[in-house]
Amino acid sequence: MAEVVRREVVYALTAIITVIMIADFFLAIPQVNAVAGELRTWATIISTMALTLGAVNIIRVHSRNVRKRVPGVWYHSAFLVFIFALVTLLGLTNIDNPSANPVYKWLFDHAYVSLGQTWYAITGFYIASAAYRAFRARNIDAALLLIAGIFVMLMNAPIGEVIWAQIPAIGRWFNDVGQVPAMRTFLIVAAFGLLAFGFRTLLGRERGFYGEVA
Amino acid sequence: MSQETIWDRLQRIDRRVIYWLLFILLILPFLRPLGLPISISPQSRSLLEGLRKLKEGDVVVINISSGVSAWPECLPSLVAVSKVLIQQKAKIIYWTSFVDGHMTFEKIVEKVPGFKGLTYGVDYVHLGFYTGAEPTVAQLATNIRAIFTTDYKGTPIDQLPIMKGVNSAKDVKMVISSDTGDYGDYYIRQWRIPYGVPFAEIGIAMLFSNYQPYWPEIVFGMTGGAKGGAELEKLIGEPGDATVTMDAINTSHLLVVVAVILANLGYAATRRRR
Amino acid sequence: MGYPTTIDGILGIWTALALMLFVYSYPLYKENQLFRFAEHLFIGLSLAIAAIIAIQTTKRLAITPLMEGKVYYIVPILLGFMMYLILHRDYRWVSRYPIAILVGSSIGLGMRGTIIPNILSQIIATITPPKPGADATAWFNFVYIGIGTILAVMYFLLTFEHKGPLLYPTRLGRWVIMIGLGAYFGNTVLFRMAMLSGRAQFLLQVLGLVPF
Amino acid sequence: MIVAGRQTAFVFLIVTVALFYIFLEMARRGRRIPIRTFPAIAAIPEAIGRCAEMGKPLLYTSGYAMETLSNPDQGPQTLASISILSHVARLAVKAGVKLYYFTCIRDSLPLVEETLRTAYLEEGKPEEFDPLQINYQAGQSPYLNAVLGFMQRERPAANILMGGFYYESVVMGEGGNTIGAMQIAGTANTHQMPFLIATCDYCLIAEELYAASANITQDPWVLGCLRGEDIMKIVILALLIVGFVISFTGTTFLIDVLKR
Repeated sequence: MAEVVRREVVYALTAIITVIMIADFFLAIPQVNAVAGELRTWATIISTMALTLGAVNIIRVHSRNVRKRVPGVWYHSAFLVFIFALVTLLGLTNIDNPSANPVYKWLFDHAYVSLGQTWYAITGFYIASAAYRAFRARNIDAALLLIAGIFVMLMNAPIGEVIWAQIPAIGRWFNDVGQVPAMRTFLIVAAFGLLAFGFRTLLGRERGFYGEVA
Repeated sequence: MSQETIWDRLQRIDRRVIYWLLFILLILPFLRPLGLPISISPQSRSLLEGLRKLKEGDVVVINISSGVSAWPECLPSLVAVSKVLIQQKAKIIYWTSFVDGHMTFEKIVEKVPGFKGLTYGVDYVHLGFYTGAEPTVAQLATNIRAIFTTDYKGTPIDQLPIMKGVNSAKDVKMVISSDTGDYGDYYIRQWRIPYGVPFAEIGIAMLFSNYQPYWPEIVFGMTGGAKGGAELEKLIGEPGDATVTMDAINTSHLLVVVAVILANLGYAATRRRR
Repeated sequence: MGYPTTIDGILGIWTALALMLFVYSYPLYKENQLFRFAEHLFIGLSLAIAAIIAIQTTKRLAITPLMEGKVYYIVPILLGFMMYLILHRDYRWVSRYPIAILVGSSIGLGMRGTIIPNILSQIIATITPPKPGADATAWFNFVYIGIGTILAVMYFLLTFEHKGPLLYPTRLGRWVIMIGLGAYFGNTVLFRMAMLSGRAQFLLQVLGLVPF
Repeated sequence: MIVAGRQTAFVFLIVTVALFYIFLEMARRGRRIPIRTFPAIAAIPEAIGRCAEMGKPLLYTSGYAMETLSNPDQGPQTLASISILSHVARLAVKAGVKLYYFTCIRDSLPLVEETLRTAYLEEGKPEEFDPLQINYQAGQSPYLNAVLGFMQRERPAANILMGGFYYESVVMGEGGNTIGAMQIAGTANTHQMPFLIATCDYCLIAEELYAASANITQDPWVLGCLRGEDIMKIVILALLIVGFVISFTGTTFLIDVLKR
């Protein structure tokens, strides 16, 4: 019995909710629309409450580093847990408007914004060095990719027009027309991938979500 | 050791040399701007035309699904679009799926002088944060009050005049989304298609390719990152941050293009020798 | 927003600059303790803002309505807490119920939503000819996109061997896909370099060489 | 009955799901569903041969993939990568090549260890499996550093980068290039495909990753769906070709049906 409750009932519940959502779209039945709407609100509540699940997991990993005094790592982890606790407490002083707290606001206006933008841009370095040391036209595929890429890059940079007057027109062709067949095909293929994945989930075959692997 | 050509030596330049070269090349244009003209793409032009069709009192939703970390790419488009919407006297509802979205909203209000003559809660409002991916976006289309019971400061939603009579996609004239990820797809699948709400994408440049197949039938207008922002700034005649960024793009792009060409000439030379 | 005048403002931008240099000390020099410090500070701050906003939103989204009469909201709230049992090996199965609601609604909305915009509309857009009186380039582009899409979709036939009649069309199809990925690559470089330009500008702004 | 403007979509959904079910049943009853050969998979023996010849290890990694199996877009890519890992591991053990697996996805570790242990068992060398061949690092940066460090120290002759990659693909692709390794990649993340194609010798793109993995696992569910998807792609090809040809005559009959 326990096994059924733990597996089969869950897959049945997933399938029923999936069918309700599909019926809500194709059939104009008010009761179905109401149930689907309520389920979507519940999904939002569950997702919102689960937001700190990631935080709990990461804090657990770093707390273990501190407990075990993992060399070279534990003091960074201790600092992370300390910052998390301090800033969360600062925010809780005024939950409706946390940035009313000057220290909280200062930390986010300066440390968080700078670190976020710095981190997000770090790939620019890697692209520049990879462009020089790794992007090779080793076959026709890579050659076509690099040629189209260079024209789009020179179209995006205002200096492209200075190098050769035709560059913006060619670069724009790649952007407006050249890439459409490929991107359109990726949309179609991804759509079928999603339908297949949904079909297998409907019949309880895709179990990656539930933490147990097929 | 076979006779080492110039190409082989060039191949072994240390990575850090390229990183330093890039960072220096990024700094120079800010000190001595080139001021080269920016070409306008048809996608940005169609976005502006769509915005100009809005009439006074039309309710427009701006979805902020890009973080503080993407400001150099996404903030200029958000600022330019907000300026045009204020000129059209539209009512603007901001909401965000990023935990730091309120900082983006406050930055937009700071950078758009037009907000000074308007009243928060009557002409524009920020309803705050939501999460939950496609189910939440779909529920917003049918019942906004199920997801937002207050604005981002905690004021109950029914005390906001702008929200009177506005509770679903049927009451919204247009959705404009600034994305770094998938939320634009959710608005296309749950707002644009079922309810026909005009949709525009003003996210990072990378997403320009993802949404190009939808243009113009499903996505009426698009801007691609900082370049799109600079185009909008030029179209509305108010140069801003993106215009400065685009001026600095030249040197970094030249470095990448020259690097690829140089490396491949070397590769072709060594391959012919082998 | 000009150059800050208050103490905390000046201290703020110099802290921001220091943290930026700590992070870029990794690619520009090598991995070091300052880089690790900045990395852990950023993770700590990110988790804190997520926790604060999560608590704030849960209060507004579920707790307040519950207090004001929506008693049945106790069910989704309980389901929300059940999610945390995924951390406990013995009670992990309990978290499958709230996950079922998330997965069921996401899959259902995805399956129903993807067909029109990602399949039907793409077909319609590909077979809609240019308006009468359109110039030659419009027709050339229409033919390129039409034939290109047909070849690229052919390339993604996965249970048919790409030989015989399929050999050349699928090879052309892969080339068409490579052109598309090339444009994608070009736009990605613009995205990353614009971000990095923003950082270079910030360095100059803090040093006072460029206005804020 | 069906809401206007969504009727053709409804027919599409029903036909697609029906095809999935038909081919699933056929696959379950043992009917073989062939998957086309992919140059990237066909090159794996060559890559392993190169490792054996040069006496160097093989590096296999499945990307950042949001550090969890439960992500609906990245989880399936990691699982597909691990299926391909079982094929690669078996060939590696047979050729006496040492395979090192790098990951930052904690909840995939049990499956990875089980996959490698089975591969060694089936090749009759269970004692050769060493759990240290699996290198787990929490976080994207530590994971990336571990892979780059391994590349510099051990200089593997071949790298296999299959799975849900994010920006680390550029750095790993470049790292592999500079040590002259043969590289085979595969991902369904569109944003990383250009970088893997430009830096690696072979690359599986989009659905090919799932098809290659299904060909190895012979999972009837995935094979059935792939066949159903292909039939629908043929239907779409027919619609595209017919629609394209009649578009020159100006009739919009097909467009109107698709819009119904």
